[in-house]
Amino acid sequence: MTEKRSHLQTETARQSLKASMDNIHKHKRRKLLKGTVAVPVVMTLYSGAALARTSNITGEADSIENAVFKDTINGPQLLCVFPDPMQTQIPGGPYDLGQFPQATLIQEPKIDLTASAETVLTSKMQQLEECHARGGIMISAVAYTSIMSKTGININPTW
Amino acid sequence: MVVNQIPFEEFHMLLHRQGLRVAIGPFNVCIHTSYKPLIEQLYLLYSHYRITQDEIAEFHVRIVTERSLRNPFKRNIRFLLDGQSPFESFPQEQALAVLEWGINLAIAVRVNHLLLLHSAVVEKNGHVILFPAWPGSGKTTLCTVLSYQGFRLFSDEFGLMDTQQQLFLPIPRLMPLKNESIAVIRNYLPDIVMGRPIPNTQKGTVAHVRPPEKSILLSKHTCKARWIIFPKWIADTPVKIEAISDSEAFMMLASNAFNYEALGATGFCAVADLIRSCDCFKLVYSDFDSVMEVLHQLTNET
Amino acid sequence: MKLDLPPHCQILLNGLTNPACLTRYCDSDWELLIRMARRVKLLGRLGLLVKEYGTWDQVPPRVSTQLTSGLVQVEKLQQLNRWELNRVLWALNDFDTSIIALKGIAYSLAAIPHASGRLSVDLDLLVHQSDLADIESLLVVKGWKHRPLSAYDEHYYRVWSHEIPPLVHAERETEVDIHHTLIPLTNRVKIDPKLLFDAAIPVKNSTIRLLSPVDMVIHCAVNLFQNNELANDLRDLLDLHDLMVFFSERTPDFWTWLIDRSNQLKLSKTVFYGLYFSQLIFNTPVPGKALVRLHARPGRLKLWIMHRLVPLALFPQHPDKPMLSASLARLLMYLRSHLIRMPLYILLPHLIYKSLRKIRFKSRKSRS
Amino acid sequence: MHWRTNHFETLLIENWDEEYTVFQPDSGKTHFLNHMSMKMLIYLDQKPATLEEISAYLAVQFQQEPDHDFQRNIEKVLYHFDTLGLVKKSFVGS
Repeated sequence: MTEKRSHLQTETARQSLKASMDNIHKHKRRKLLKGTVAVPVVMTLYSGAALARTSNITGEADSIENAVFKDTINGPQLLCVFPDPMQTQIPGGPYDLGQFPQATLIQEPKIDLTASAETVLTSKMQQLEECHARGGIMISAVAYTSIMSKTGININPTW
Repeated sequence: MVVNQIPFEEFHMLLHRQGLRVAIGPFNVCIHTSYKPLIEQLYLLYSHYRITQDEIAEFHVRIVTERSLRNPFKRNIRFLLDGQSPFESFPQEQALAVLEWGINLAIAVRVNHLLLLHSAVVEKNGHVILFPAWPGSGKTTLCTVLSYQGFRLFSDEFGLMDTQQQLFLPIPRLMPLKNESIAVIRNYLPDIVMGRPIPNTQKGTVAHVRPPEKSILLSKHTCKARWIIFPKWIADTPVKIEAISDSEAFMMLASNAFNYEALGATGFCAVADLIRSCDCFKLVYSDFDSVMEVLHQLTNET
Repeated sequence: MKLDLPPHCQILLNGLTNPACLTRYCDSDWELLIRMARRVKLLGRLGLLVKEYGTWDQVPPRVSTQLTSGLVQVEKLQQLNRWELNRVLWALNDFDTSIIALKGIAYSLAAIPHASGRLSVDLDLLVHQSDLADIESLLVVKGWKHRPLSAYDEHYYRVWSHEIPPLVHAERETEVDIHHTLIPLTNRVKIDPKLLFDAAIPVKNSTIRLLSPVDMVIHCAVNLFQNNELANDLRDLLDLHDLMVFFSERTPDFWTWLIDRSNQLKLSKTVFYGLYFSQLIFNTPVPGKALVRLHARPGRLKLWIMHRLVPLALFPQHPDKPMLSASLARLLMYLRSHLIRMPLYILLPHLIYKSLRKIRFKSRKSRS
Repeated sequence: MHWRTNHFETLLIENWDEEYTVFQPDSGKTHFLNHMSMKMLIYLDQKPATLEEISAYLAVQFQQEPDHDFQRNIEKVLYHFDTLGLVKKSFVGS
């Protein structure tokens, strides 16, 4: 990394942090669920060895940054979850994923982490489009831990 | 007495005969092995640990060599916990990785007198920051950098919390870097001591970083938590830190724990207390300099 | 005949039967005691004993943290067991049947002393064979699933076993083992479950039932000396001791009833072993004339052999220095348990299948 | 048919600005509830209620149309609560 770029990043960092800090004090209490007061939601937490299952109601992640990507040998792949086709959906979520939600990893286009941030973001958005085209949604990590073993794709414990 | 205060021959004898007992955070681990390449690696990487031959050890582990079932000319190694083998055998080059992995497993499945969060933990200005595990967080890499740049290492893996006193206990262990992060850290921190890279493990190539001596020396100094940060490494993105809601932080923290459910109401109340006493953030980053900047500002602000 | 135990076993036995002696334990005794108690699922029990005896504060800190961990684990597993039973009864609420709770959960419901320190992993239930299919399908509809089984295992359970393949609810982790009798069908010895249901006792404020005290004791002995392989089963012998001490103190004619029932069910030899080893190892106050009244007892040579082998199998091996004699005892007990469980024409293919599968599993693992 | 809570008094409830984390000692589970599902439990704890009663109450509280879809969502959550052991069916008064 060149010194100039490093300096620039630090500047950005400062501004970003300042913005974040202001944000924190203004919006300290945001919510886990956004725009879903119109339905009752219950999610059950599974942790430890049993790691996650249950909860069938979830919303699409609010941004691509919060979506779950699995690291594979072919680079990160978006976890694309399919809501239960038998359920009627409320536009904008939350979605009922039904009793046995299905999920898949989106493989194309490949995400090259050594490419520029913009390229990576573009590839991620393309994976998301592909997921939407197949009728799926991206979900946040919280929702993920809560449906995990029903999808048959598990996070490897990191040890 | 610390490992590097005894000669290699004595260290070798301890591991080979009665078992070497070392204090790793609040636990004593008794290690037996006669496998020379592992002994050499441990002499280097465990050099700052205190030897506790006369104390009770909570964990008794062994690395033994055996003939491979499929190839009788090849030797494998096996990890034993109290004489029991929790996993299959591995190629002998992986001995260190298997030993470290085995000790983590033993801690994760046996310890219930503390809340065990799955989190990297470092201390600054008398308070700890938790970096809970999170897919793609790169917590070990980040933790390695922080612990050699002015933060005190508690752990890259375990947030050990005494739920009654709401205190975190340091447990500085070797930090296993994976794949690309090995070269990244070599470049960023050229002076640190790292074990030989071990290729073809279940997690790809792994190399173990020796924890800073000072962190081990101070491993009896417990602290309260002040910040909980869910990190995520995304290539080439500018650093961004963002507050998250308490309910979200609660759910993410509790689901990133080894024994949250085993502790029942105690775990629930401990996590609630923790969320109430901490500021909770999401952090997106790509380079260490700017993360460091952000964290210094955060920890000095209040 | 006297009990002759190696020193490490004596450390465990003294710790479990005489908490007073723990105050004299040195660090290395404690360390060994903890490791062995954990091995035979008695760490929580040990923790409970130390608490009850009031010497918790005198225990070395590195020991009390481990005892606490053991107690937390036991408490969690018992809570999971209670909840699983609650949910099973909820799922079967509209179905008119009678269900008997067995083993760990039954000991808690019967308020047997020290039951709260018992490590119980699975939920064991006994149902009428005629209701089995309905119960199984009702549970499957409400979210319980069978673990994936090979065709052989499925066949083994369905045709020869005394229980159906285990069920686990999709959102929980406790295994539910549903039995329709107490002894595998391949066994020469049979039990008529109707006799057990007729004598069963209701539990206050619940639809669940318990075996009568003597049947509970007999089941415990049957499980240990007919169904299990005895290796590291010291906890189960301690269960038997606890049950007999508790019931004999509360029921004056307990021993007479126990012997009569054992004779009636044609299980007197199995019960003999239960009484004999519980008395030998834990000093259970079994009246001398009780043993004599059992219709079937092992011959002198057989008893001498069992006397040598059973304790070696029940107690854990020294974690650092396993003894060859104990390994041999375990192997013999393993073969014995299979020989009494099934005739040779089933047993031989069964053991061959199991060892082949083990080898295949190992080589598959080492390849991946 | 009426619904009522099951051991509501044993629950440990943390309120995070109208989102809730709830510990249920019977099951050992931790649940996340939003404002509306918590209101459901509180309402059912005061007295057993039918699906129609609870739907009508929630529709008013949250300014929703008490139409068929709304009621169906409430019903789904009631059945989900039932499997979790948070509520149970009650035949009082019916």
